[in-house]
Amino acid sequence: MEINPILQNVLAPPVLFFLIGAISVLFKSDLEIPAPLPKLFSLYLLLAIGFKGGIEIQKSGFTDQVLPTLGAAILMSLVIPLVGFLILRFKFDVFNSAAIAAAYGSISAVTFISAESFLESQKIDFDGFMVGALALMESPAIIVGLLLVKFAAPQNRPKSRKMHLSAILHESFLNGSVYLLLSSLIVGFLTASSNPSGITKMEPFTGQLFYGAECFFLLDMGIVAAQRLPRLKSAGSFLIGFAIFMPLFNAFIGVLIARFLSLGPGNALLFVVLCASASYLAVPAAMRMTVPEAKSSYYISTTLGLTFPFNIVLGIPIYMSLVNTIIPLSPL
Amino acid sequence: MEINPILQNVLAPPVLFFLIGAISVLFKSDLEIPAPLPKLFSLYLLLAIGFKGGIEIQKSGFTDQVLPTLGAAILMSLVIPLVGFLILRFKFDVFNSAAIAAAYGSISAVTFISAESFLESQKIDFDGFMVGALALMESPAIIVGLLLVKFAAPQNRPKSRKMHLSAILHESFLNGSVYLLLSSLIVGFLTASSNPSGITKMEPFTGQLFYGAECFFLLDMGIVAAQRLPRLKSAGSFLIGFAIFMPLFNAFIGVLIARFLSLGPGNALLFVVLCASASYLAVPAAMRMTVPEAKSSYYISTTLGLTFPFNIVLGIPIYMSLVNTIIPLSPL
Amino acid sequence: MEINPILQNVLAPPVLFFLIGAISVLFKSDLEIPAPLPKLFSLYLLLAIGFKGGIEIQKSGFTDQVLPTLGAAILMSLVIPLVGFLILRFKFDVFNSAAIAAAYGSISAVTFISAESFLESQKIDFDGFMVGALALMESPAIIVGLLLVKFAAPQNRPKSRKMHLSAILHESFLNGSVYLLLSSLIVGFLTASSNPSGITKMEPFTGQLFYGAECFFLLDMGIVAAQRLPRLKSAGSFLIGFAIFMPLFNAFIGVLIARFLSLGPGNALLFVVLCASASYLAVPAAMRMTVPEAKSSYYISTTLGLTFPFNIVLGIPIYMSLVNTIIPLSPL
Amino acid sequence: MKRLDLIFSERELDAIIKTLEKADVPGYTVMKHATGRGPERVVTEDMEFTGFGSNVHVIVFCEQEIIDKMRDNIRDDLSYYGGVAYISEATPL
Amino acid sequence: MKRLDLIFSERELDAIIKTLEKADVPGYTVMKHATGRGPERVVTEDMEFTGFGSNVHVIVFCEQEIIDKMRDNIRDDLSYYGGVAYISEATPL
Amino acid sequence: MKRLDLIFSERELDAIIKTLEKADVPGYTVMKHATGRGPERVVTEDMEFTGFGSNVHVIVFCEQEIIDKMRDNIRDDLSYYGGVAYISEATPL
Ligand SMILES: Nc1ncnc2c1ncn2[C@@H]1O[C@H](COP(=O)(O)O)[C@@H](O)[C@H]1O
Ligand SMILES: Nc1ncnc2c1ncn2[C@@H]1O[C@H](COP(=O)(O)O)[C@@H](O)[C@H]1O
Ligand SMILES: Nc1ncnc2c1ncn2[C@@H]1O[C@H](COP(=O)(O)O)[C@@H](O)[C@H]1O
Ligand code: NA
Ligand code: NA
Ligand code: NA
Repeated sequence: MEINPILQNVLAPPVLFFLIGAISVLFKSDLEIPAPLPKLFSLYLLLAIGFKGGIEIQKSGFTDQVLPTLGAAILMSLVIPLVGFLILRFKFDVFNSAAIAAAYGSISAVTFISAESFLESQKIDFDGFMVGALALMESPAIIVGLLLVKFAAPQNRPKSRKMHLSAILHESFLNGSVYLLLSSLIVGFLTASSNPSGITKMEPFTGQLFYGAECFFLLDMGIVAAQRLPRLKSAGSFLIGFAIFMPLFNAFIGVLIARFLSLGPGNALLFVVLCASASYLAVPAAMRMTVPEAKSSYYISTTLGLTFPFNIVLGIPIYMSLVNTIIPLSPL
Repeated sequence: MEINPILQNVLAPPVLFFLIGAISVLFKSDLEIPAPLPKLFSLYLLLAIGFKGGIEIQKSGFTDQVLPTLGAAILMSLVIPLVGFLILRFKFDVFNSAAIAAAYGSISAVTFISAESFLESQKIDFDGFMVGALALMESPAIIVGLLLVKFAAPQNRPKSRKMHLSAILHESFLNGSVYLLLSSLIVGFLTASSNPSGITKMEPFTGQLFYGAECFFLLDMGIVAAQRLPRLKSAGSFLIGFAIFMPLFNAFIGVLIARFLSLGPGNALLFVVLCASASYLAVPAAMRMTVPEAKSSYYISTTLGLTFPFNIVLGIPIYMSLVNTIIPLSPL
Repeated sequence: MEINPILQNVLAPPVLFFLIGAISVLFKSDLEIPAPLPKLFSLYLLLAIGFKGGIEIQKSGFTDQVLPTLGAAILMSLVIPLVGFLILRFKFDVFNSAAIAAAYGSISAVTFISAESFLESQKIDFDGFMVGALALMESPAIIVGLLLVKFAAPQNRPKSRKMHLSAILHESFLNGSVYLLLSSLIVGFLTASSNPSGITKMEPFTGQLFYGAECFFLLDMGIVAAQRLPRLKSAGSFLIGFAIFMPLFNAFIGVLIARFLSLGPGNALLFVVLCASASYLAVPAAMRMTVPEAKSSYYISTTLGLTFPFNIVLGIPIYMSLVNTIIPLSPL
Repeated sequence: MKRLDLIFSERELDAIIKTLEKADVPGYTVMKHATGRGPERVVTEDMEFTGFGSNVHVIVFCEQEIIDKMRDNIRDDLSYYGGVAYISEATPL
Repeated sequence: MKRLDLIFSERELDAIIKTLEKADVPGYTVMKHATGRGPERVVTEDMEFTGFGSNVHVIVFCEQEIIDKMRDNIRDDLSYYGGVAYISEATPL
Repeated sequence: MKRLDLIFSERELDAIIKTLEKADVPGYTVMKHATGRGPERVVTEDMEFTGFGSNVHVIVFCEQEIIDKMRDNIRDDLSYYGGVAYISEATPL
């Protein structure tokens, strides 16, 4: 147990498969996971995360810690896009700034489950209701991003596409991946309350298979991330810096809040990872629909090509040591 | 255990995922399970149903009840299309009437496994050989439908396409889904008789995974069914009525036969569900090949958009209470 | 245990599903496993074989038998293509001879796992390090094939495509399936050495699911093989004979080497099967890239349409009895 | 040279390919998973899992004479199951 | 007869089909999973799993008048999300 | 404007795209998973899982000069691995 935690994180199958995927691109192997197979694993992971989270929430009930944590999660997903927007406006127009900022306010479910796997390998406890925080942080960031466009954008956008509140809410909550996660959470909750035998029967699919499916998906994510990386060059060093600095900054704020909420180390890490991760599923899809003026290569390449690998490989153990350092400090 | 059985059926994961899929269409979410992923789950379910059924048949052997039940199943799949045809002829031409009637004479494997799941949650026993009934009811209905076209259709169909008996048999038994179900059943049977260790090794795939895969597939079925529903408008109220009335009618006949055969409540429910369900796999594929004159939206939209959801959500618990009411009555 | 071993091999689920697939083509069923689903199972099998092999190698360590066996495996994958090339040159040009010969020097992972399944059903032990032999035999045969083209081919190939050593090595080691197998082996090895809990968590995916996924994939392979068979006619009887004779010849050489190495019957069978099997994944892909002058229908149809089914259905039990006959003979 | 575009039900693919081969086309290309609407039917992707199949789009670059040879057979096939066929001009690169 | 080729983001498919239907096209064909590059954006297959979608290629065989009817609407749709539209000659087989 | 249709092995896609980019095409569209038969080979879907790949169909709308610029390079690529290239007329909508 004395190995360097970064090394230990890297030597877990999910991260190794991620690296294998990335290296295959580096070496120009023709390894490829053709569409729509990645979609299959992505749908599966969202369904399983939601379902298991719903069960956990039903089991643990709404303890003292649940509501403040969920509240803080929502708060962070509202504040991060605002901060990010202000930073990005130094270099980018309203459209691009809002789209990128929204991505960093939202979350990456796969980063979250990588953190869970890390905690399990370190034998550190965490609570199932953190999936609730995950689910609640997807939509607010989208809403903030779209409101920023609505109010800060020049007034000459094509009329036919004026952004109505209803459209904003639609994109935020009915986006395929948000919807699947939220509704699977509800299914898990309902199953746990009224049909416990259903849980046992789902377990091989949503439980036992999960780790392997995560590895397979991360193999693809490694390929995709490495393919994206070169495109970052066109984005310039400002954005590259942002893609590393912003997660670290968000993680730092996150760990302070976790301390304020007296979260245990497991929950604290998950909270920090939610703050630090950036969305490459729900937000890009929503932004492409509603803010076509933003360059998709900016918000996709940063989140997928840089922030995601950074978090998976280095970020999680760094955040863990941040948590271990700051949480036990004498009270503020 | 005192909850309303309809509610309890609805609160099981498969039905909940079905509803989630349907609601996503209602709310215009862009949740989508791209082709050919639904095909993967459909192939998997047929393979697993057949394999497990073959094992069960080998294990239970041909008891007294088996042959009469299988005979009654075949009989129903011959009679239902004839009755359906006579009813449908009031409104539709020979081609459409035959195609729709054949769909209702045949069965839906997913409705069947939903009924099995329902029985398991109610802790009611049933026998593995009922899968044999499932397998045997697919083809005869197709044969009857095609014979109806052959003999009742106006004599001016294009010559090159005259329907030969061989073509009819081909469509009935070598249709992809019929073939896979039947042959997996044989594989299961052979494995159980000569290679029992093979059963154990298949169990995680065909057994443990089954319930979760069923849920995933039903999520897609919910989407598809809800997308189909609006197209039913063009079909008119006669056909809409038929899509609800016919299953109920078939279920009623089915329960009488089940009583006559002295089936236990579990087997009785499965028998009734086979009678009441309608095919959206084998029959539409066969009809499109051989009866292009029939409007596919008629036979697909009714079975998939109305009869299937009706059976899954309301039908099964209704049929259960029908079984519970009628079977215990004093002898006929 | 007194049943004919060929029959017993045929009555195992993987072989039965293979036959079902083949029969579906014979009977012109429209059963079809659409792309990219076969790719999903093919990727999965390579990943799982590699991962489990890596674990086994780490566990068993490098015992006395390991290095000689691996060395003999590499030797065979270098020699077989040379022998094959000499035979094929009687009838074919350099390009076709080299491409076909390379395929027979390389291996078929699915044939290998079928042999493992056969051994398990016969309760015969074998060692995990044989997967190492599998992994090591893929690339050398490709290298030999390409070198044969480089040196034996007429000197008027288009200049722009001259074959450089770097291109040859690239195709041999970075070909998608070779790369995935090798890198999964490394992941398995690393996981076993530094993260044993990762093995337990992967087990449901790479272990329990394996047999069922193998069956599903073999169903597709049956379809593909049977579709290929008729195309062999154009290849002529020389090539058809080669596709049966070459595996038998290689198996015979293989069993002599296995005896020389004093391999136990399980390892011996696996070694023989590696020699006797021919590649339809890595080699065809590499040859198409680098030797477009060769007719792909030659090297694909023979390996996939004839050698593969022959090995799966008849070859494995034949090789087993060869092993049982020759290995126990008094020392050479 | 001409370019022939055929769009029709996947179910008819084997028949059409036979017709093409009989007319000795120099080659053809098939794109599956096409969906669409014609005068008679809507074909959607969700029917694929039912075994119902979707449409295929077949492209043939060939001389006018070859098209003339196979015109009747193709029309026949398309008249039964539906589908469209259009010809346009094309020049080899 | 004319052949109209439209290539644009999958996200706009419903809007374009509405436009086509309003102009009473006799039919249309949709091919999904197209990727490519335009003046503004690269669209690659790996974005599909993100829900981002790829391009669709829509083919319509119809009379010139129908094209005239829907020209403005299609241009509108394409100007917002990007995409291209070209017309060529086609003769029914 | 012209429309250029290229159909060739997926394996050559990167090379062809490089050629297109070098000639400064305004854009292009790629459709994968095409199968077919040419003078040399049959390409079927079942080869996809072997890593063998199938065909791609690339469409480029561009001016004649651009086509002239890249003609030789494309012919070169296609002559080695096979494939076809045809030009036809197209008018922007
Ligand atoms: N005018 C058209 N333009 C483009 N595609 C068409 C047209 N008409 C029919 N199609 C295609 O041909 C298929 C068969 O049409 P149908 O003849 O109605 O069965 C449709 O599903 C469309 O994909
Ligand atoms: N000149 C062109 N030729 C062929 N396809 C094009 C061309 N320009 C754009 N496209 C296609 O249209 C899509 C949208 O382009 P854009 O307008 O840049 O968003 C691209 O992804 C390409 O698939
Ligand atoms: N005359 C043709 N018309 C349409 N597609 C063709 C034609 N010739 C070849 N092709 C396509 O080009 C691919 C490569 O052909 P080949 O040059 O034989 O390797 C084939 O698989 C077909 O998809
Ligand atoms: Na975040
Ligand atoms: Na029925
Ligand atoms: Na070999």
